[in-house]
Amino acid sequence: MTDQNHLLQFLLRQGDNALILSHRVSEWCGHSPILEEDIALANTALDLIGQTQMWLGYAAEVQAEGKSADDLAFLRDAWDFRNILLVELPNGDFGRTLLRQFLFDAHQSVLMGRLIKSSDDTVAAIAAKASKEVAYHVERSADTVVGLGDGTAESHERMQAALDYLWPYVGEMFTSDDTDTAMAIAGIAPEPSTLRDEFHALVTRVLTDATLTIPGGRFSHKGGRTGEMHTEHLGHLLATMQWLQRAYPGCEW
Amino acid sequence: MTDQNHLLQFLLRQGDNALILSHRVSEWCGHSPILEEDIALANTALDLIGQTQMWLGYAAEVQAEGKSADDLAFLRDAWDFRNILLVELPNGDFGRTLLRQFLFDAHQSVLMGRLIKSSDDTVAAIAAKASKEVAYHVERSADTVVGLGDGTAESHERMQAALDYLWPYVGEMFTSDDTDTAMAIAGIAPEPSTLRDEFHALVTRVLTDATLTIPGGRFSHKGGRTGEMHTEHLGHLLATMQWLQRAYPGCEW
Amino acid sequence: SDQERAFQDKIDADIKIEPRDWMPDDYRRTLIRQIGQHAHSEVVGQLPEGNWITRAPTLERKMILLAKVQDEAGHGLYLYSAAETLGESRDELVRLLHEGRMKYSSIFNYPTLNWADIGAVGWLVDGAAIVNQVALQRTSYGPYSRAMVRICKEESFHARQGYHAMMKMAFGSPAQKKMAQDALNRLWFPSIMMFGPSDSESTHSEQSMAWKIKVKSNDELRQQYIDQTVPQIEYLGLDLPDPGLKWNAERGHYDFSEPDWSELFDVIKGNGPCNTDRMNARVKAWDDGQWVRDGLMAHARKKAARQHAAE
Amino acid sequence: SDQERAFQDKIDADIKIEPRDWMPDDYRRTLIRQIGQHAHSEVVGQLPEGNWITRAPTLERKMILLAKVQDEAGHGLYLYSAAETLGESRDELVRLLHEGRMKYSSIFNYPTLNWADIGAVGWLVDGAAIVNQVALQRTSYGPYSRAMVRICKEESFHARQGYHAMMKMAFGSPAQKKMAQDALNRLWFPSIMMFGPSDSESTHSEQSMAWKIKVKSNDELRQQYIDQTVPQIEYLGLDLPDPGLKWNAERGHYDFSEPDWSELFDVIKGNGPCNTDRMNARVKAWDDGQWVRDGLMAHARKKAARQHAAE
Repeated sequence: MTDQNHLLQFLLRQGDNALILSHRVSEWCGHSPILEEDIALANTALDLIGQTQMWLGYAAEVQAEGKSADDLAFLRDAWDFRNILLVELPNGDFGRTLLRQFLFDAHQSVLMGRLIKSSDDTVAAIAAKASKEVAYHVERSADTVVGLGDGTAESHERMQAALDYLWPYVGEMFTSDDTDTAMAIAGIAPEPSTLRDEFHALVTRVLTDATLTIPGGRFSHKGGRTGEMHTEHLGHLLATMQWLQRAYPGCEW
Repeated sequence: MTDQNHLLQFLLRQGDNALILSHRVSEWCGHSPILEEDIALANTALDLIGQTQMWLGYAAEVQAEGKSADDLAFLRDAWDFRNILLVELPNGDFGRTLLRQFLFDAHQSVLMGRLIKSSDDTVAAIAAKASKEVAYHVERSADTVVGLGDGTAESHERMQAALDYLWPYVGEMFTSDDTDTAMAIAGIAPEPSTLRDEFHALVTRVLTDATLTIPGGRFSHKGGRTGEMHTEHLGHLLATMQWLQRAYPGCEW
Repeated sequence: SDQERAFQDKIDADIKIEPRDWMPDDYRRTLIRQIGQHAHSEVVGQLPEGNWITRAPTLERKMILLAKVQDEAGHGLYLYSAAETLGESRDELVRLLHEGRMKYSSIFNYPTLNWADIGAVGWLVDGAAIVNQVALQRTSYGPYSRAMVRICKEESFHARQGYHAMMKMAFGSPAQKKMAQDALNRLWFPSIMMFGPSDSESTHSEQSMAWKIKVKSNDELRQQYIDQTVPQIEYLGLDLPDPGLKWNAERGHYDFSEPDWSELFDVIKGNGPCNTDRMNARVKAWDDGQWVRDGLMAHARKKAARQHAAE
Repeated sequence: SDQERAFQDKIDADIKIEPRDWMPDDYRRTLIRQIGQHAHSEVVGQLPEGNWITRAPTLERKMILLAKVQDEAGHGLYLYSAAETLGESRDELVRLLHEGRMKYSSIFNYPTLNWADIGAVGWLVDGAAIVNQVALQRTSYGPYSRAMVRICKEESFHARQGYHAMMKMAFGSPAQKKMAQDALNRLWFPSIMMFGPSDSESTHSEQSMAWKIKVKSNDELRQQYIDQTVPQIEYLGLDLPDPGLKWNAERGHYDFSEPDWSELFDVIKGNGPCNTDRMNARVKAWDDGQWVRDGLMAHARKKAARQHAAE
């Protein structure tokens, strides 16, 4: 793979994570447990779409096939998506949605801290903008996870069930392949595995406050960020998300 | 509207009812309460798709624009669909699905009995084939409705709730417009209102056996069979159903 | 009484009534009902537009729509707060809504069926709401009036965005233009019915006018909305959704056909196309969220207790 | 014992064992486990294919797929009935499955990600199943053997239909061909692992062979499947999914790469891509359906009581 191609893959991974998670979060719109949460979730989704525009916009530029961020979002099929499996999982209950958000935010907060020093100016600039949003997100999702984990017996049980369900999808964030190595060598992005300690420290602190137990198994699902094997959920998500662009191609909206 | 156009509308109404209901029923596949019901529901869905092929096949012929039944099924948007609202409603629980099936089957059993005497040979032939299937469907769905209505307190309560929810969608089956009048004059199909007494006799008998109470209100939702106003559910259904044809147009499958 | 006279004098002098001021029970009750219904409308109003968030055709359109729906939730918050200044809690108002004892605007019982509906809701529904709300900026109750000022600003922005979305559709492909026309046709009459029945049929109006809870009559507001909207329809090149729409030079207003009021009354009675779905969605959100509210509350109590013990 | 000797003699003479015949406890237990797992596989096997029923691209494809999944449910029924002849109820077997104490074929823990997967499941998964089941037609237990005869007939039909669907894809547009290749690549190794671990690793095999519960060894069956499938891949014009696939003239068989057995063991342990989703879906179907089963049962009892009273 050429360097440009590796860079493209890296950018798609960032952009697709933000895009797919924003879709999931936006599914809550009008259905959340408290009006304040409707607002907060919409806010998260909005920030993520903004990040999507930046990452996929740059990806389209690097790809140099005359495509736009919208083309990449709305006209690729599941196998071309490079998001981690975690973000495409169904929302489940509110607790699972917020716990997933926290796990993602925690990773992003560590990653963006590194990417602001990227050798690629555009990557650094995107990370600088995103990192402010991410700092806010992680604070908020951590608070909610602690509140629900250390709340009632029912809320605790639901949050533990959510953690048990989600934990096997965390490891994928720290897997490496040729693209990651190429990014590391070029100084564009760190090797994913180098983020693990900082991530674990943060997550362990919050989950301890939340009185939750990190599951013991070391198994990790993977296949999303390489595109090798997504879950069955992604295809259904895309059928909804891409409907208008697929049914009425070539229009301006 | 020309006579051919009225005939086309009539055929779309029949075909779209079968198509959309078959989609809803097929959503149960692998998720029903008993293995025997998985088989029975698949059987119903299969019969309905078979009927769809016949009705939409003839519709495409009457339309004479070189389209196929598949084109009509997979390449029209919501506003061009002519199914009654009843069949596009979400499944709800198993009881609601079966009760909707019974209300639909009951209507079909009365209608097909008339259509086999249609002045249009093709309509008569389709009705002759469908009426055998419908006779079986209505017997089965009626039995299940009785079994669940006159079962436990919980099953009774759920069935009554289902009936309260579904009943306001029944009236649309008996509304008339110019197309219906044109069909009646041509001897192709009866005026919908002329089916009401027979339908009510059948439904009242079964629902009485099921110890269920028909709601009192005379209000009826409408807009599906004219295409004026579907529910919000149809668009989501089509996004799923038409995904492959929209994403990969012009392929053979 | 003296209190009543003083109260009415203030209103007549355009001095705002504030939460701690004395007010007649009926004034309080009427305001709670009106503000509560308005708050509920903002909350339920998330649903028809929310229906298209996951299907928005571009990233930008998705952001605009999400931000708009977010604003609506925010308006709900301001308004519940305004109702709270009158002594009615948000939870109680929500309970009344869920039990079917309070209403929300009937317009949200119509479905959003194609993407142009999203533009049309912003343009027509928010457009009609603004006409009403601009008038209400002058309402006599301070917190309500100030909420209206804030809300109006955002709503005008939404209405403009909605109109821009409609322009894209009306000036787009034939299918897009067809969507725009379809949306206009379906939403026109419901939007002009948003102002309520004709003045001759309207109850409570007189007292509300005197108290400046209501500032203009239903028919005045409706005419104003129609007059400002018809030229916009013409600019879009869409067919007028009502053959009765004609400029009346003598009146200096557009004439229009009487809407089918029986339809409105059906919708108000619960028989609109989406009443059941809307209420089911809201009640489900509330019930499914009970454990979340309970959990967060329990945590807050524990935390307070721990801090207290540590002091 | 004499009983044991007589039993083994019957088996050696290819006389079927029938439900009322004496049989060793271990024979019964092993059969219940094997037939039960097979039944569970048919039931869980509805899910990956069911995932595409609502998205099938034509009416005909939808019918074919629905009919196939319906057949699988039917196979589940035959097999649970065969297990019942051994004294184990369907409800008990289902309970063990839902508690994670019985397994189903690991192949159904892989996702169906594009439409070609539906063709590939019919072609490869049913193809592999048939190789196994054709052998099992000669199994010693009568009801199981007869169920296999019936099931094999339908499975062959499914495998042919699957292959035809693959042909449409492989000979279709570039995107369709890409789907076909993608499906083949993902499902190849899981399908050859369906025959279980290598004979050298396989436990229980010897006794099962002697009892003719198992009729051929895992490795024999796997080789037979590979030998019949590689030419089909070539006919489709797809790339071989394993660079180790080569005709070995000396052996008269295709050589192939050792699959990643650690992956299979992961899947068996519950860590396959879809284990959690599959079990959640089945348990949810069962739990959500409790009221239906209870209701129908209560009605049947009432009806019987009424008939009794009337007599």
